[in-house]
Amino acid sequence: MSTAEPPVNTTHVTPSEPLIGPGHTYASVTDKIAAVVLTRPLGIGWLAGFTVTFAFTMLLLVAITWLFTKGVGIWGINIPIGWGFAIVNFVWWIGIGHAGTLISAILFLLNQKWRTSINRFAEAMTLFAVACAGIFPLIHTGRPWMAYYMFPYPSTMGIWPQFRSPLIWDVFAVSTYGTVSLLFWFIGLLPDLATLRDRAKNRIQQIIYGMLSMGWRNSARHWHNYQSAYLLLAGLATPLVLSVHTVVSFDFSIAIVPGWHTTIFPPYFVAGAIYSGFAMVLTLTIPLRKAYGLEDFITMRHLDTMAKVMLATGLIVAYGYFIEFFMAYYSGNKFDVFLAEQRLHGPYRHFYFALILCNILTPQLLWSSKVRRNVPLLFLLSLVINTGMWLERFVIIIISLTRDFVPSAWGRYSATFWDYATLAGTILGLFSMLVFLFVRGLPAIAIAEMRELVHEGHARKEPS
Amino acid sequence: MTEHRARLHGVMAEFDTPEQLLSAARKTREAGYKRVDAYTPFPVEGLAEAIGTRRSWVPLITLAGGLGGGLSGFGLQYWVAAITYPVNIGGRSLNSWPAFIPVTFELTVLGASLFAVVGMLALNKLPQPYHPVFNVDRFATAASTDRFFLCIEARDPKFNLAETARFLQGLNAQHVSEVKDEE
Amino acid sequence: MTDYAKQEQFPILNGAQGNSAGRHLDPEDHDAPSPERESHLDLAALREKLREKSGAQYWRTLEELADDPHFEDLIHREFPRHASEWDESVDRREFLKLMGASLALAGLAGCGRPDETHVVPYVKQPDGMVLGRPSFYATAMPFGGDAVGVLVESHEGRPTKIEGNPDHPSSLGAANAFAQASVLGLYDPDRAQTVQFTGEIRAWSAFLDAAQAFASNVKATSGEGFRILTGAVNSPTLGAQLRKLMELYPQAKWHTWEPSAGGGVHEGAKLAFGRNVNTVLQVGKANVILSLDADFLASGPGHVAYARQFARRRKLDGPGDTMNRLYVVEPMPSVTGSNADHRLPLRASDVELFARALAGKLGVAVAAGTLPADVSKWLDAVARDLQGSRGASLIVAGEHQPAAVHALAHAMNAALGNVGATLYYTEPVAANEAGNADSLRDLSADMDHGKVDLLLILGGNPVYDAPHDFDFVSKLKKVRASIHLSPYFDETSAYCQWHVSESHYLESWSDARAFDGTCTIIQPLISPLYYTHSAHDVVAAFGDKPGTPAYDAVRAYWTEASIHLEYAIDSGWRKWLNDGVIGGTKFPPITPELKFNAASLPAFKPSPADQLEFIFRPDPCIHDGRYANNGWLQELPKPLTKLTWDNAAIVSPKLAEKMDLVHKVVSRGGEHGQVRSPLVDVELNGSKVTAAAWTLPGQAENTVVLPLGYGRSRAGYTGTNKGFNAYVVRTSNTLNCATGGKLTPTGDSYPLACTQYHFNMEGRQILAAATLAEYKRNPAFAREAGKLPDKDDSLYQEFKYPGHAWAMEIDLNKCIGCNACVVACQAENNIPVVGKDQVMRAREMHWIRIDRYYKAESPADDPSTYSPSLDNPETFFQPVPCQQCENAPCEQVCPVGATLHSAEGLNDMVYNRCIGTRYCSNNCPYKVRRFNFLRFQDWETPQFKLMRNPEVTVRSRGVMEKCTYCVQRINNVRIDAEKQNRPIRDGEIVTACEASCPSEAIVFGNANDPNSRIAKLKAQQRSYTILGELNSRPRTTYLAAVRNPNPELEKA
Amino acid sequence: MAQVFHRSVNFIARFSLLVAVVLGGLALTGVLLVARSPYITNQRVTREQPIQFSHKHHVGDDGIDCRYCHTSVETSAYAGIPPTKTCMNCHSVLFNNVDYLEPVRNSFKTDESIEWVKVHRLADFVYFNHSIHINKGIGCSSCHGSINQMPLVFQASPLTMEWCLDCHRNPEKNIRPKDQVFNMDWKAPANQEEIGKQLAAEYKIRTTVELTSCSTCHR
Repeated sequence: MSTAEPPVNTTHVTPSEPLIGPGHTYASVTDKIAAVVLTRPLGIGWLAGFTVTFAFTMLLLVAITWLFTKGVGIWGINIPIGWGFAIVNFVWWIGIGHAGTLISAILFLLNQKWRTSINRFAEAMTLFAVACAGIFPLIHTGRPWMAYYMFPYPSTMGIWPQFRSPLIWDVFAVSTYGTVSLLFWFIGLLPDLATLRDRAKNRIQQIIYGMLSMGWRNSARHWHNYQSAYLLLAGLATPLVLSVHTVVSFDFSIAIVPGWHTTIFPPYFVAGAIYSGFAMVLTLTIPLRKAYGLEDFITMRHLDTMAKVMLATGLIVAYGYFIEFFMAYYSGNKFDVFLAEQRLHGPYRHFYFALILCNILTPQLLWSSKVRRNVPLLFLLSLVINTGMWLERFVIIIISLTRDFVPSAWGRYSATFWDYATLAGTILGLFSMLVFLFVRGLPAIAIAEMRELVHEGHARKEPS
Repeated sequence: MTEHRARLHGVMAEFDTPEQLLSAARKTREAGYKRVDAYTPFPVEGLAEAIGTRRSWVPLITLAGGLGGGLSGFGLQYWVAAITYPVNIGGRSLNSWPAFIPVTFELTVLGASLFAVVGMLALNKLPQPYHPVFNVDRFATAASTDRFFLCIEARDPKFNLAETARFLQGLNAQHVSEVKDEE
Repeated sequence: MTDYAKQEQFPILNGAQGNSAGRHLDPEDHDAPSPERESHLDLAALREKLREKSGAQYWRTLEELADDPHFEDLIHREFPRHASEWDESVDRREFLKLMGASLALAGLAGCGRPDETHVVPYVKQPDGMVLGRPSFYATAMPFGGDAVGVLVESHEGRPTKIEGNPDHPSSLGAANAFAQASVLGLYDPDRAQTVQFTGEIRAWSAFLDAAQAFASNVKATSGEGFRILTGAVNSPTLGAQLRKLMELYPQAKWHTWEPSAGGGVHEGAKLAFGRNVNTVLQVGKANVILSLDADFLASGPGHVAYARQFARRRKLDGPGDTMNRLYVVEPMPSVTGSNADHRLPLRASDVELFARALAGKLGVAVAAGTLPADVSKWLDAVARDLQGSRGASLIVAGEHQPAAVHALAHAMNAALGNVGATLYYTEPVAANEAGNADSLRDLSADMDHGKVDLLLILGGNPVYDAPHDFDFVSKLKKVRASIHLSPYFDETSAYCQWHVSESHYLESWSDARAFDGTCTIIQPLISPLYYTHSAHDVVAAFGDKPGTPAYDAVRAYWTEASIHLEYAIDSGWRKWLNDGVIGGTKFPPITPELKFNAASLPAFKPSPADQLEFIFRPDPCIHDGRYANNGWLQELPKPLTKLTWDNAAIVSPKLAEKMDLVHKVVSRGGEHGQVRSPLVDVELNGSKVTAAAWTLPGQAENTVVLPLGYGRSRAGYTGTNKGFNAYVVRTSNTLNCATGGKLTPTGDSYPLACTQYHFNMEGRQILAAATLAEYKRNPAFAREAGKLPDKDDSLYQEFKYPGHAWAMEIDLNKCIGCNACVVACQAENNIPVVGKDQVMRAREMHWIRIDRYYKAESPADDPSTYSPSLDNPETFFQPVPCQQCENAPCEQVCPVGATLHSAEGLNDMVYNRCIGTRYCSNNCPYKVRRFNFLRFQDWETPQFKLMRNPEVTVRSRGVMEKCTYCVQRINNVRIDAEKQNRPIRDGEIVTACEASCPSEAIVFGNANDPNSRIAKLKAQQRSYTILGELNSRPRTTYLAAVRNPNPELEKA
Repeated sequence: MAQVFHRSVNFIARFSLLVAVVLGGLALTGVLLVARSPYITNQRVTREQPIQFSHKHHVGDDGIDCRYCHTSVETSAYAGIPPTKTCMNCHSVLFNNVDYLEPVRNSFKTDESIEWVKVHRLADFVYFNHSIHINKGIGCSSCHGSINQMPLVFQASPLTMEWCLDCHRNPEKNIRPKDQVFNMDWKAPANQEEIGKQLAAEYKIRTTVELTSCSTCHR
């Protein structure tokens, strides 16, 4: 990290509190984290949780099968509301997927030590979120079995994708983002896989982790290339993560639909993405640290800092909402003005008010450090913000489409059972199931980096 | 524990702290040993330089990947839109380059990242599941936890089993052990 | 002669299957079955049946197959029932689809080995037939008191599309929605397919024998107890045949019942002239027109021709031009009323009051009641205007108005010197006098007294539509022998011993007389799909020469009739068939002496204003119920209410507010934009029916309109149990209008499928309208409202269209909103019917929709809150097809380039490339794109395969579709032109909507040709683009609507 | 033993990674090749016909003109499959008693059509029009190959969209003088390029942009 820029905010590197509980050594850190994967028996809690999430994953499969049998008509979409839950969920998931790379890349470049104990976990969450997001662009098409038309390949038709379409940009952005996150995550894992290999008790574990770690042996030469590669990836992932949600926001801002066609979207989508991403990290870490007694590594300070980040990004989002209204009236565009009024008075106003409540009003509680340090309350808040961000996408997509240019073609939207089934199938199903598998299969905290922290002496500080 | 028909890979010393290892590494270099490697459970600042590694090639490889990705990205789009099957899309001009920027950017990042990772692995000669050092039991168990190792390889011109072992002892290492390599 | 018939029959004997009828996106059933393969169809159905059965059942089914005659019937009824409407049920097909989808996902989509398909050539190809080139045959569709002359497009013997016949007076090249939709009627799988005796299949020969047996019985009593019931008979041949029958059985009686025709027309003529005469309007010659509750633009004899004449007088090439002026007095907004320059909502019963008052003003002495102040003010202005243009004015009385109004109208027209100028009289058109219920009353009385031994019902459906006070069913049971001829096995057929399935007019020989007397030979385009027969055959069965084919009957009649004509039959026949009209059959004008006498008028009894007035009107889409099973017409939004699949009790906004009958737009449970309206019990004439209420701006106070034709119990898969049956509360003496009824909300609500429930433009540049004065002041008013952005503002350089530049101009001043284009488009482009449930989910598929806007300040949402401006708002119609934008927003966002521009500026939609992201539709400002959310197309029913237009791809599930400017027509014309190395002539390419438009409101052509009609129209200052500020630069542009109000009334 | 893997695993690991990458690439190219192979395009597949009708004999040996049977090829989208009547014109007198023509006579007697097996099958959403191609100097053999040498007809060209486009982009490669259109043995002369260009101008062949517009073939 010699090459990393000097820290911006000094209160973070000379912390008032330790990033690791007192009295930890290289060994104790390693043991504690590795144990979760290697030795600790499967708890009843884990089994129960896994069973439930597995059931929901099956629900997702059923929903998708039925979808492919009958067509997208089983959803609530219609003309004019051509995009419903599918795209709402897509944007929401992609947004959540931003926290991981952000934490591991940007905070790494900014030399924020506190990222260490949550980055691995956040990256995993990113991958799972992107996996969930990736489903929707495929299944929302009318003929999913033709979706490969969206990839550039020399077909016998001699025709190619249409690169002016934001949907194609999505295809490239999301797949790139998925790939890079995976790579980043994997090389981060390399040393820890080696650790697991060395500590593995039975042969199968040895072979699996042995193969995955590719024979990593902590050589100084390895570390040398490793660090420069890691730094470069961090450098690449940073603009990437910002670009991805920018591109997703283009899906809307490139279109001419009032409420979509606005330049504020890229920044405020990115902010929103980080907002929801951190909320989701909290939603997952809080139970995790409790369940596996990792309070020593994910300390109050981590929660507190994440809460602050949420507060900050939340304010940016609020600014975005304000600007939407401001621009509508400032530009005097009658369609935008009309839409702005629709949000407040239209048939879907309650969604908009709920959105304001979840995304702007409630998070103001985070100003108080008492709230930031009240774990259950923080957990609750993270859920509220996740909901709020989902509503934001709903408001943007649905309300804008219900009443655009020609009044005779105005319509209404409401979701069907299959819409809800798909949503639940990703949240409680696929996503959660992958999380459950992850915490037992791989080290949820970057062991090597923790050892580094111990080395740099973050453990020996006493709470002030 | 070492089988017969085994060739010597080198001699390995074990230390308690990274600081000890670091100074030992420096001394070893000063003593004129060339083929030396150090092992630490986490990156230790200055160690690589101490055992005499030169600057990494990874950045250059990454740059190459990035350029390749970006150029091919824009090239593809331009070729598709303006050359192979030019069509009038909503009155937009054939080479509507502003619309081609996002994909170009994404492919740049993709190319760079892939090259960075693959390059790193290649430079580290990974995958390499088997390596002689693992034959040292203490290494295999503790190198990835809290012990720090220094290994002088037999290929080193200055290498002499007794000599080198003694030299390492002199650097107050915990243990010094031979590293055997199977034929 | 007969060989000519043969030639007509030829295509049917072996239809070509070289090309598939209707093309499918998915590689399913490629070659269309031909009538020649009918048997195959049955076998398929049979196999189907057997597959369902198992074990013992299986064998039983086989036995049935062996001997039981019912089984044949079963086979006939075996055709899939989800015929024209998409249905929910999961069946084998769905399962296969699932497999298909999963396979495809496994990436095997491309690797399926296409199974062998066959080419089945003719054995002897008919002369003059060229495979793959449609041929057109002239014929006519008999309809009510009129017949619409049509040209039928036929692909290898399969009639696929109806066009108007330019040479025919009641078409002039256009065809109304009913004619357009009649193709679907032909291929309707729900049609009765065999002769039946008490529900059992019988051979035609068996019927002939039975008929002769009856005949000999009744002959003994010289026809005593022999009764025939028909609707209005417009076929001279049939008329002659029936008269002959009457001679054969002197004691027999011929009764008439036409449920939706008002008796006032004939009675009124008798009052005025002492005899029944037929009135032919010359709308084009009138400068000032007053309609007394007459919807002469959209219904009634000659309305297509009238609409054209009317529209031609609304043509504005420049500020210098003049327009006619239309006043309408009517209880319920009609198409005509919506096009009026001044419209006065008045209760139906008060229209006579108005007529009497006006007559007084125009110098026809008659006792007049008193009118409200504002009304009489209005009336004075109208009177002055009418007198102002004596001899060039016209007063039209509505079909459903009482005799007095018609008599007064005749008198007033005479007084204004309009007779012979803007209208003339001729001999009656129909062979019989259809109107009031007297004839049916006599019949049912006789039936009741057991005087009827043999009742022959030719067409019609009295059990369903007879006035309920006749209690027709119980009386029909008293008849000894009853025979019913009808296309469907309907309510009436169920109570008759014999049912003869009636041939469609495209299947049989006949003839028909149009509103001005012109006759047309109806020639078959395809041999009957089922075992059906025409009225001619049935009547002949009772005559002295049973079994005479319709062809011979028609020939026989015209052999005599043609004596006075230009051509004798032998020289004329082919010409008549070719032209679609028989030269010289048009009635000459007659000048009946006006015997009008105020005293002879039936005394006017005003209906108390506080009482609710109920009026009965045929439904604008399914008429009196005869089209109930026609999916195209069922799904066709009614011109003003925009309702589909249902009728509703229509009330005025004020009444709705008073009784809380306003419908609500809810969104829940996935039923999008679903409209729920309160149910009301209609208690009237001692009978009761429950109906959904619907608020219609412009409806007269305290009037409730009960549209006829719905609530059928035996209409077929599509039409059964839709809406409510207004006949239930209709009695013989209140055929058109009744009072003293009660309207009570039940508290429940009912879902209605409405396609447009926002009627106000939110001040956007969508439909531009002005008065004539304003237009003269500023001819470019429409353009200035929506300025186009400067072309130089764009980053990108502009695309050039050096060749053709296809474009369309729609004149909102001519469009009357009659819906003909919507159905024409549906027929031409294989557009599926999606059914009520899907329409409620806002998934209707029409490529061209007709938007209806009111000039009314009102909430943006549906008319749920009352505002006085809704009492009589100005109404405008705007047809909206794809705008074919040059800077198409839809194209830029399509990820696969499935929608893009052709070199001639068409916004192409490539179905086989489309993956269905629906992004294009989201980004379409005009929302003209339609998506196949489910598999809407019916690919099983063989009849529909025959019906489809082979020139247009049949879209599969999951693809977007939209108006293509009928690119198939463009291409075919272009290919012909290029083969002759000549440019395409202006007007050579005619889109389906343009062709069917009665008012010539739609013009299509090459905007690059400065001499083309389209270029000239676009040059007009009135021409503007919808939402021009978006810079999408549509090729479809509009000519702003201009109304011509009476300045005198303007000031008020 | 602390060593988890044998040293040979080093090679195996690296090699298998390499193989995985290579195989992936091969599979991809494979799919693209198969899509163009006769297996998918159905080229050169002769199909069993109810009557073993030989174009080689009728066209090659007897020299019957295409249009004698395919009557509507110049006027309609469909070239037209001859009705049985056309066969009987000759075969009522020639070979009027050979067994293998029984199906023809039978069809003529019973008025039951002969069901030929389709050889050239375009997707249903492709609207190919024979007449315009014939009228603009595209010869039969350009697409159908040398029919006059086919005992049983098979599909000579791939009939893929890129194949169609190839000619729509530069028609001059295939345009011939109108009198050569039905000549099965026509070979492009050396100077076809410029001849083609002249003919294209003469026949008023539309521009490439027009010929490659989607709605030219798809509706």
